[in-house]
Amino acid sequence: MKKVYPDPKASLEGLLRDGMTIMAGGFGLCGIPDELIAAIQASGVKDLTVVSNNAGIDGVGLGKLLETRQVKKMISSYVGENKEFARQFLGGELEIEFNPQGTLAERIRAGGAGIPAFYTKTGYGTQVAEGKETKEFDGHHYVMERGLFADLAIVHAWKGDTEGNLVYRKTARNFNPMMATAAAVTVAQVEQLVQPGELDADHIHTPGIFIKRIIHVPVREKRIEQRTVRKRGDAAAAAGGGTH
Amino acid sequence: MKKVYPDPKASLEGLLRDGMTIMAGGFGLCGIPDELIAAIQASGVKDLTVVSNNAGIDGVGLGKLLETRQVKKMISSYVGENKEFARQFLGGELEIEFNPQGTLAERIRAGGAGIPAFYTKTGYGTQVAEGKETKEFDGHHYVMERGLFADLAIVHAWKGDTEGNLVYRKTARNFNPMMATAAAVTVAQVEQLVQPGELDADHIHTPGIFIKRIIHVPVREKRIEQRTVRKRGDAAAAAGGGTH
Amino acid sequence: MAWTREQMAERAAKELKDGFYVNLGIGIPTLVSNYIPDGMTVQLQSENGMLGMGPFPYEGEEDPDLINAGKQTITALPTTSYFTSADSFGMIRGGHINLSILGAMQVAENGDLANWMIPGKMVKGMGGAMDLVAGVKKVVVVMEHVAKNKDGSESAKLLKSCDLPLTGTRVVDMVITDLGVFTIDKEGTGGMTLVELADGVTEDEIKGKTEGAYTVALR
Amino acid sequence: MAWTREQMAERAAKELKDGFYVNLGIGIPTLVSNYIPDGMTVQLQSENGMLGMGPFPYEGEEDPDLINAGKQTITALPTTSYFTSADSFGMIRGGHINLSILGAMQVAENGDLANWMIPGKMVKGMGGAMDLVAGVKKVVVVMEHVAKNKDGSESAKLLKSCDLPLTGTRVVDMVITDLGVFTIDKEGTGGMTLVELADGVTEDEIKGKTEGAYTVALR
Repeated sequence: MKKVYPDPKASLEGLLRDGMTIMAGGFGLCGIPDELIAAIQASGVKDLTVVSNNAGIDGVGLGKLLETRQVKKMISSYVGENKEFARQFLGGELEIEFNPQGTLAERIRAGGAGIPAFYTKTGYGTQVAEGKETKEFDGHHYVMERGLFADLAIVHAWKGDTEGNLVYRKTARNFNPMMATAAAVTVAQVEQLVQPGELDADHIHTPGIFIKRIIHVPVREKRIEQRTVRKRGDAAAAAGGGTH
Repeated sequence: MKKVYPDPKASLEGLLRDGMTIMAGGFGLCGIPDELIAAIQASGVKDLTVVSNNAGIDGVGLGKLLETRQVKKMISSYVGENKEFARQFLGGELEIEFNPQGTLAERIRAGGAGIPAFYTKTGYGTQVAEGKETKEFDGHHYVMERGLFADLAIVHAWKGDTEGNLVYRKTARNFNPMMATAAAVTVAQVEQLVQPGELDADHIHTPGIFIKRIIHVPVREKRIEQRTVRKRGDAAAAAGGGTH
Repeated sequence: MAWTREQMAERAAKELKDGFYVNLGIGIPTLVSNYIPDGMTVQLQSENGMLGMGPFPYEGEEDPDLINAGKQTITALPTTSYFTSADSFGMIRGGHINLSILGAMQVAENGDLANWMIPGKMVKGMGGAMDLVAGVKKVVVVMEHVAKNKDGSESAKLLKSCDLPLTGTRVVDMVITDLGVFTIDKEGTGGMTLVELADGVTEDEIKGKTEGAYTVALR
Repeated sequence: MAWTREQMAERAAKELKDGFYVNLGIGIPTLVSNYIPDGMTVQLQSENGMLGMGPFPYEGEEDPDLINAGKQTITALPTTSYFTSADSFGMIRGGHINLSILGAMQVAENGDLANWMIPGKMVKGMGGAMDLVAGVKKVVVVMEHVAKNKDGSESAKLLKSCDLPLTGTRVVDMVITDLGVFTIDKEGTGGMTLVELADGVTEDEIKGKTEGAYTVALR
């Protein structure tokens, strides 16, 4: 079983069809499988439902698929950074299902772990709970959320071996490991492709069982969405927060 | 906030009371917090409900607490290796709630992750589902299982830093990481206690937020339950399987 | 006279305790990290998968793989750990984070919170806000006491009930505005209580700018 | 004449395919790993948190931190990864394991399986068996065709319906006994089919030792 493919296009061969559901890892532009997204764009496949925390920025990440109008529906938690997205959404060309970020992450994990539904406090009593079953446990109210499972997941990792074992780097991990488990086929792009045995078995984030195809992507400049810095000599400098 | 305590007894000070629920990590004798169990035994606390995949063997691991009859009830998936357990159980002195191993693991994870209940196919149509709600999703039947949360969790890790970040070794990981998240207070015993920064941040299995107290336990001979070996020169040798 | 953004952040910092794990929202809440008292250890969680957030990087040392939930470049600390988004929200929903400090559009006297959408405007999404307010043990809102409308008029933000879509029901424990501090008995029947006035602010000024009912128990 | 334990394991090994991820139960199923064809890559999962199980260690090289689900000392391979019990059963329940081979006390013609308890005897627990049969894509049972009772009589194990407490309902795809091989249409209405006879075994012998209904379609 050879899992290694020569390039993004080859790694998606036979996997794409109109109307399918695709999960794409990443948070903002951090840890996104940009080369695989580009190959999906080039394929021309359309009417996609895309599950991803964000929708990229104009021309970068999932912004690419929005430009070419290949996306019919997004399932996301925050899509604030994309003008083309706003234009299509306000024009009624694009459907969006907002999920609270933790609910989205858990729905994906559940889908990959054979759990069809779970209960969460998140969103109880809000628009998010409309039309969903609710249930009381020990005096508290919860919303039932369903597991998510896709036809295809595309993920980005720092290192991978030819068996498909993956290791992610810093906050580029984010949604990638859950998505890798929650699709009929998962394709991974890795910055460093190594041989089995080169990764420490105690520190593999995604076991190879979840990865059907893997490609090595050349190192390129990674995009930064919000470049925040401090000057040398600054004593106090706030650590940034956020809820996107 | 000092998390490091000098010894097992000190690390449990003020945490033990009769009738409480304790989660204890480990699979068989692999990765069990044996020193913390010994300290619980010495404390004399009784009527415990203990959540643990197994019940140790006679005089080792949870077998210690069974010898002294400190356990009222076990929540486990397999308890086959303990004569004292069998004696007390058959004599009606000990209550046992059997959970399928995956259901047990997921109930603990759910408890730690704020999920009061989830659905699983496991056990549908069997004794395990009796008295539990069931539900159909997409034509398949599932059983609703509840999250588990304990008063105290005791875990064993390979390395830990003074912030409480933990790294486990090989199959000694097992139930320890979920249990660390699923109790009001978690106490960890580690074979190597290091300073913050000595563990690779990408490879911490349990973030320090989950660990309230930590102790360094001296290296000692770890017990092996089933010593299986092959002779040098053996060409074929079966890898063992099992469903315990 | 009223508190500045910095003073509101400084006031919010008084809710920190040694050993706390804290999640800070965008805006004024972010500034709170500047007011952590010396000798107090507080670990900042970033819901995109990091515990132990450090300050912004020095110029030229930005790492695209190391960002916070506001997508800003940040740094790590010796205590830092990284994890998945699922584990991150397990931590949040499971009640392991001691304190969440975040902004709001509206807060109701029963603790209801609205801070994610305005009907008719482009909706960007709730991000992790709904999970944070549902899961974190103590939720502190930091916001201006009133909203300034385009026509120059002012609208109350501390209301009897929110008219904007909710982020969570009965989730807010404390509201810190530029005019003062309120506590909310979100799980009981104690309602909202004015407990502090900002420098030079009178009870009357607050009364005129607050729609929600509250009792006064200055301390 | 009938198949030996080794022949049953060898027959079960024919269900392996290149690239499969497989979970093997205790007993005869464990022996299947001796019959993986050369050039075929099969990764063995151990539900206590390991993928890529190697053979038993050489004497003196046992590692107490490295055991399989039968609590036996084993070794790792270059492809090995370790994970938590929750992740391990996520893998199992989520349908990512291609094949589970395990033993049984009884199998019914509709695919029901009983292999974890006998009322009145000491119950040790189901371990991971219920999760495996519920979650793994293909479930193959390897067992003796009949049970030998203490009084020397024999009891059928392939039944109309199991009388022992179930491990799972409609979960078994194939049964390999010392006498032959049956397939079961567990999700449809096709019932049980006898598809192979062990060396020297006749249809009549199987007929006499099988209580469950089956059609014959030898191949």
